[in-house]
Amino acid sequence: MLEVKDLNVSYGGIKAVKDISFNVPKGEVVTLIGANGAGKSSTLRSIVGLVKAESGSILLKGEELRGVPTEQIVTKGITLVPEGRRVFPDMTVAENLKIGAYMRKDSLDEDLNWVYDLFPRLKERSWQLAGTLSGGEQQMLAIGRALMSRPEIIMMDEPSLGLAPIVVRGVFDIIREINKQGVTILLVEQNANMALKAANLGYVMETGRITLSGTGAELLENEAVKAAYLGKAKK
Amino acid sequence: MKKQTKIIWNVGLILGLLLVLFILEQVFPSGSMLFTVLKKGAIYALVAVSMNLLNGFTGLFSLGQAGFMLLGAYTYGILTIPVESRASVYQYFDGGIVQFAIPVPLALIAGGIVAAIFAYLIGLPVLRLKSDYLAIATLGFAEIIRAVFQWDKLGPLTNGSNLLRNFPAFKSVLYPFIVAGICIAIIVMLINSTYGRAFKAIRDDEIAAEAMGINLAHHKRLAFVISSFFAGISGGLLAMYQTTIQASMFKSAMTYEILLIVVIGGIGSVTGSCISSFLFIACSEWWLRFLDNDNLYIGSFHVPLLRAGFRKVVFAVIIMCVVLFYRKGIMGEKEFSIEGIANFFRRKFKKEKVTEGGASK
Amino acid sequence: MSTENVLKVENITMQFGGVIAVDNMNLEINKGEIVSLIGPNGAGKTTAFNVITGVYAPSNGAIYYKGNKIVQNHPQGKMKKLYRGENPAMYESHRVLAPTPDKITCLGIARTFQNIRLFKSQTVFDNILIAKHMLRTSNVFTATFHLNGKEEARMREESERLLEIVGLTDVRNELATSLPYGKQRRLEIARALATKPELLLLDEPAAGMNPQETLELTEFIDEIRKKFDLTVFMIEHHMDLVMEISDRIYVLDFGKPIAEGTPEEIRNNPKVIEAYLGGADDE
Amino acid sequence: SGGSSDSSSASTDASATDGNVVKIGVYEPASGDNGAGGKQETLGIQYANHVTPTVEIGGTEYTVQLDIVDNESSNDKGPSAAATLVSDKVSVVLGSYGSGVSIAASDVFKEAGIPAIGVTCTNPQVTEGNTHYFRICFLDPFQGTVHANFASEKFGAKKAYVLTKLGDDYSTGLGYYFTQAFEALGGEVVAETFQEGNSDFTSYITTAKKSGAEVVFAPSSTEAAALIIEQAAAQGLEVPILSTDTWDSNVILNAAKGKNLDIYVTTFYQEGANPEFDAGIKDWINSDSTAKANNGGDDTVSGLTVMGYDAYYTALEALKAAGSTDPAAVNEALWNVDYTGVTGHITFNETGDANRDTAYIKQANTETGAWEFVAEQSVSK
Amino acid sequence: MEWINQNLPYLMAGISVGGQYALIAIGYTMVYGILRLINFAHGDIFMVAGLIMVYAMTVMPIYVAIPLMIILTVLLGFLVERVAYKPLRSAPRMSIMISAIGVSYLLQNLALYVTGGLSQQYPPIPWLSDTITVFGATTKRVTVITPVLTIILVLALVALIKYTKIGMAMRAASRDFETSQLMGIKINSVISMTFIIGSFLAAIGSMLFFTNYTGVTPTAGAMPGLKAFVAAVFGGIGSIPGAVIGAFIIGICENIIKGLGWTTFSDAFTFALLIVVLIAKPTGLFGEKVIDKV
Ligand SMILES: Nc1ncnc2c1ncn2[C@@H]1O[C@H](COP(=O)(O)OP(=O)(O)OP(=O)(O)O)[C@@H](O)[C@H]1O
Ligand SMILES: Nc1ncnc2c1ncn2[C@@H]1O[C@H](COP(=O)(O)OP(=O)(O)OP(=O)(O)O)[C@@H](O)[C@H]1O
Ligand SMILES: [Mg+2]
Ligand SMILES: [Mg+2]
Repeated sequence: MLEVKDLNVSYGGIKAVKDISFNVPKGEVVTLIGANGAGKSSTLRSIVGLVKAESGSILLKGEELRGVPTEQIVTKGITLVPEGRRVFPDMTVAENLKIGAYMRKDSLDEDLNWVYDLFPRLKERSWQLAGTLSGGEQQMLAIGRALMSRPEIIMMDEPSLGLAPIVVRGVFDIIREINKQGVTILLVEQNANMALKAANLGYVMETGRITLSGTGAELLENEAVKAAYLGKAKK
Repeated sequence: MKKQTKIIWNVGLILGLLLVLFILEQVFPSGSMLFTVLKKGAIYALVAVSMNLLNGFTGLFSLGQAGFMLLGAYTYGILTIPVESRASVYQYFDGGIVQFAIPVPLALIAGGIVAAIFAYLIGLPVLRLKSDYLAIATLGFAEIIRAVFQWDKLGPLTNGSNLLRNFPAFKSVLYPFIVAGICIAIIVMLINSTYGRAFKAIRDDEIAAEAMGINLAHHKRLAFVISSFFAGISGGLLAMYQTTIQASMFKSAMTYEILLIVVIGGIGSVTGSCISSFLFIACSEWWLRFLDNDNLYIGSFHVPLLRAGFRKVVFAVIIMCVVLFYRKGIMGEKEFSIEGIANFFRRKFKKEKVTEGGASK
Repeated sequence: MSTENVLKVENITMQFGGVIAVDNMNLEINKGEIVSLIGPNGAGKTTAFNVITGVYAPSNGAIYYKGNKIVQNHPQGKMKKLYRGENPAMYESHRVLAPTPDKITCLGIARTFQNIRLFKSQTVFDNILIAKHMLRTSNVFTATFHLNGKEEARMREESERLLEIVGLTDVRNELATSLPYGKQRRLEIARALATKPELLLLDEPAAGMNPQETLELTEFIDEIRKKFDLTVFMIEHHMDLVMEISDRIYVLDFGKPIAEGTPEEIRNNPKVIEAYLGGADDE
Repeated sequence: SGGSSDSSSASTDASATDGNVVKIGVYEPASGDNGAGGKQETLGIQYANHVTPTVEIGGTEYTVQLDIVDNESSNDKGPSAAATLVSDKVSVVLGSYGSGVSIAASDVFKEAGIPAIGVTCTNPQVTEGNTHYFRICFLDPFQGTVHANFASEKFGAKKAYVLTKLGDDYSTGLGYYFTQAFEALGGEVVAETFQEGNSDFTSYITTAKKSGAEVVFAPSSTEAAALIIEQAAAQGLEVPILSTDTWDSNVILNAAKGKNLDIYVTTFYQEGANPEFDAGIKDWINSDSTAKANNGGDDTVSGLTVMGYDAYYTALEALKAAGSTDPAAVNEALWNVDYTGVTGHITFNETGDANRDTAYIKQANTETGAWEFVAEQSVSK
Repeated sequence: MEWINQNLPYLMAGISVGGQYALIAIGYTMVYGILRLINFAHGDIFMVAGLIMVYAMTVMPIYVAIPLMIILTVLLGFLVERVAYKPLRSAPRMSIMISAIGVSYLLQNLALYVTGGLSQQYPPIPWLSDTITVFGATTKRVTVITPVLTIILVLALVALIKYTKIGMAMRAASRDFETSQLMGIKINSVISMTFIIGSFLAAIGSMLFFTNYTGVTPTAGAMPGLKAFVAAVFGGIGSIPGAVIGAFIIGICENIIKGLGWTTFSDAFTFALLIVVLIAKPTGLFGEKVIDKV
């Protein structure tokens, strides 16, 4: 579905992503874990063209995405839930959802209902300004907004960021639910434990490189991963 | 050791420059445009550096420079017009109320001090504002000062909206160079002192600077007052250069001009500001003037399009090009220095021994 | 008001509009201790730091440093109507004390930031040197005309020494932002140390560090604490670091302290497990 | 950009290279608030140069070359423009329209030892206290007094509204002298000022109406004049508007055409006084599109243009008398110039001012869009 | 009654000028809202609109000239953005602002070159230029029309921004470029649209303005531009209602000050008012607080 080959990203002199390759098979949940600053967000952002990849290729269903402007990439069936939610604070929940379907010309009602079904909370709050939502609700809105474009593949950058553990669990439930409905998911998480449990496939990133990969279960058992990301080395 | 050689080099360079000026003055006729440009360039260099101290080194976006120059210019003018000329200058105000004159250097310093006092008072309320809001507030203050100085009721002091004139002017091109040079040197020394470092810290990150124990309000005010002091002095010099002054000269357009010079020279580069002010003045007042002449012939070819005003169009286009193609200005944040040049050539030589010169920006 | 407290936070409430970020917080830190503040994201930890360091004036409450009241406020102005925290009347009759952050730093409380805030355009060395500005005795004239040669030399020498201690001498002329993440963190701590603090506040110092670096950081903090005779107050999510180094831990949730105790007590506190450490999922 | 010190002296005609050349500097505004007036003055100079392109100095035939610079109506740009003339080594300077810029450049010329002949800069300060600035026009104290007398004699006015431009020596000076004279006649003055760049004269006209003034005296540039006229008409101002030599321009005629206003101006010259000259210059203007544009698009001859014309010949007289192109000699010679031009007899008194004591008052005919002669006024000094 | 008759013109002029400032101020505030750029050239675009009208009316009938003027002005606004601002989108803020000052210089000097520095008489526009009498005060019809037209246009604009898709995109883009792009919004089109709307309003504003104050000079845009900008800051730059209210307040105050005879200080007063407002509310009347999250 999505195939990344030898991707490089740098900011000025700083190399954030170095020669990474991975792929995301259709219908799966794939996770990318790694420390702060490892280059996970940079990877996702370069896939949707928010930062320019220096070299390498990004293929979506065989089609090259590198060099295509962001607003066109997102019409091809891939979307990103950005780090830190980034909802439009002075728009209502409903408007935020509508803007998620900005580039679509067909009727929105069906999708709106789909999102409202997934997140009944949003339906209750459809007239509230997004800026006044709680963190967890904002995260739901951000995911819902991304779903409005009817993506085949959705990338989420740290959806659990800034959320209470209970809300985090809720978010992961939703991720599984969306996936069940046929959406492919690429998940970037700090919360490696939960991410790996939810994922079919996992990659570990360290200072710009992918150092490990395997199924979620394999990685969960990997000693290095345990030591570095699961905080279990000492126990 | 190394520091000492650097100082010697710089002092040598400055003395050399003054010597060249001195010789130039002996060689060229005094009416030459060269001197007009050099004089005005030196004055603008000073005010540009003082603005750079604020905008470039302290990160305070202020647009009040013209106002402080006005204060300096008026203070200078009011204090130096010879007593015997006052009756004719203040013709509508019975000779004005100031009936003494003080020596030129004192008056220049007084101009700086008056500007600094005003800056202190203005700074109390407005320095709390951020970025664009600070800019527009300082611009506003400059406009208010201008209006106040045009006020009839202050006429006995300011001559209302009329010209002040007959005060001492430059005799030699060396004068503005020496005064501006000393002032710029002081600013550079300030920038290199611990206070200068604090200013730069504020520019880079106010919150972190404050967490490092740097009192924001105090340091911002300090930068503002010092910058205005030198703007005031340059205002006095401008008065000397122009031989007449009037509040209506010090419009916001003047501030924009200075800002252009600062940005074109490179925000945060003192030498950039100096170089660009000479280039700017030379371009706007001298080199391009031939474009205004509608019968310019090259050989027997009548150059088309030329007529009054074309010079300014070309000038504006040049500015646009510089802004679009040199985003960080001519010098960026770097400084022009002997070392820099030496390094530049050393690198050049190492890399490609054949190509030489011509590439200096 | 015992004098052995280096820091005492009393009934601090911080309310932004309708959001109560810190809710009636009380805590004490004794000399020489390393105390950690943990809690879920958005619990108000950074806000608490900001109140202590003068970035925000609290909506209500008081703070004491070495027995002296340094911060005090009560709901006033618009906040008077809006205030929903506790003890609204408690400090009403008291004097408002709201020093700016630089005053607090001058008292001897230094801090680092959650999102690294180095002086971007300055070299590593200059970043430290800037922090020495606070300790100057020269005024703007003497400094400009370089009449403070001795002091300047001392500032430089001290900065140099500090760089050596934190192991950044080899990169002293690099731009601060060009350093790798871990070293930037270290530099930020060194810069805070340059102000010669007695109390050091660290906001997530290990964020962005891998386990190895975290380990090094643990040692580093311990080392500087001893060398500079510091008291450390730290926000951190890395439990390894927290549990290893802390003498005591406070846990904050929704702005309220929900637990306080030794690492061992905290590790086994069911409330903390539920709100922060994570329950069954984790094991 | 190429060019060096000699690029500005490259501002020459093709003919400049052959034979002897004497340069006359023209220091006039071509832009800014006084651009229109400056251009009309320059026009007269250019026409004179067209009619008489050569002069015999000390027995040699010299080609006269005009070196025209734009002082941008601005006191701070002016000195640089003047410095250009100095570095071009002109023998004498003509100009400028606008007293402020003339005063501002005065020292530049003085230092270079170059004499200047003001054309229509009427403020006393231009020539006061120096020996290098001359002028061929009358002065503001005179002109202001003429208006004060006219207002009180013709309209029996007891109250006048005076509108001047802030920071404009010309305008401020006239306002001052008018007020002095008018108050001496027992009148009362309501004075207001407007700022440079102001385009909204609504409230001024409102105040003028409200004040109950019986005349409005508004010495100002033509730029402001058009706006004042427009607003006065829009608000139905009924009292007459008096103004000065700057308003003697077709800009005013065009603005006033078809409006119900009473406009009087003082000027140096009344069209028709010298039919031969009129015909010549109109011919020239009509044959040269640039000239026509600079004259505001038609061939009405402004007093300013005629003064420019006379100034040129005054300069030639001085050159001839000096017998040399040396500025110092020209300066010396100027004191004794005696020349009868289109606008009358020109000699200079001890301050360098022309001995003139006559002004013409004209009224704008708003139906035909032409000036109509009203009176010839002089005051006893 | 007598008093009202005498002072009504000041108020009317104030409201009318306020309306004209408002139309210009919106251009400033919209561009600022989206690009954080003080578009110094906006006042000059307003001036160029005036000049285009002057020249257009000499060769064509009014019903062609007005649409043509509007189209050319809009085109100019569009081009300025594309040529002078778009290449600098990732450059430091200061350079893009300097670019704006450069454009302003260029437009003024081009106008100077083309007009030869002479003030151009704005052609009378039938009906608008007619003199009418309101409560005994004589004035041009445009004085009365301006505020009405301004309010209609502003309401239309607010509706556009609030209820249309492009309006939604503009609101989104003014908040967050990146996320907007993720939604499939073409940032460049949105920015162009902003300039187009701003220039359109400036074109209308110029027609109203110059019908009243008929001299078009190269610097004719500078002062109204500055005032409108002050109005935008006054109302809280970025806020459209703020800009409109700010513009009316400034227009009215300025004329009242003149009416009181303090003409020397009419401009200074505007700035003094601005500074007082900024000191009380550092981001203007309706501006949002910017919070430095530590
Ligand atoms: N806009 C930028 N400019 C310069 N450097 C950047 C920029 N964005 C990211 N970086 C650098 O690139 C590197 C990788 O950053 P990235 O945000 O991709 O990491 P991450 O793995 O997503 O971390 P986190 O867990 O914090 O989200 C870091 O060193 C970061 O400092
Ligand atoms: N200046 C502010 N204005 C409004 N709300 C604020 C402000 N600063 C913080 N908050 C709010 O206060 C709450 C606490 O934030 P704080 O940054 O203290 O959390 P934290 O405990 O440090 O979380 P983290 O672990 O993510 O750093 C949050 O809801 C935040 O949105
Ligand atoms: Mg990330
Ligand atoms: Mg925090």
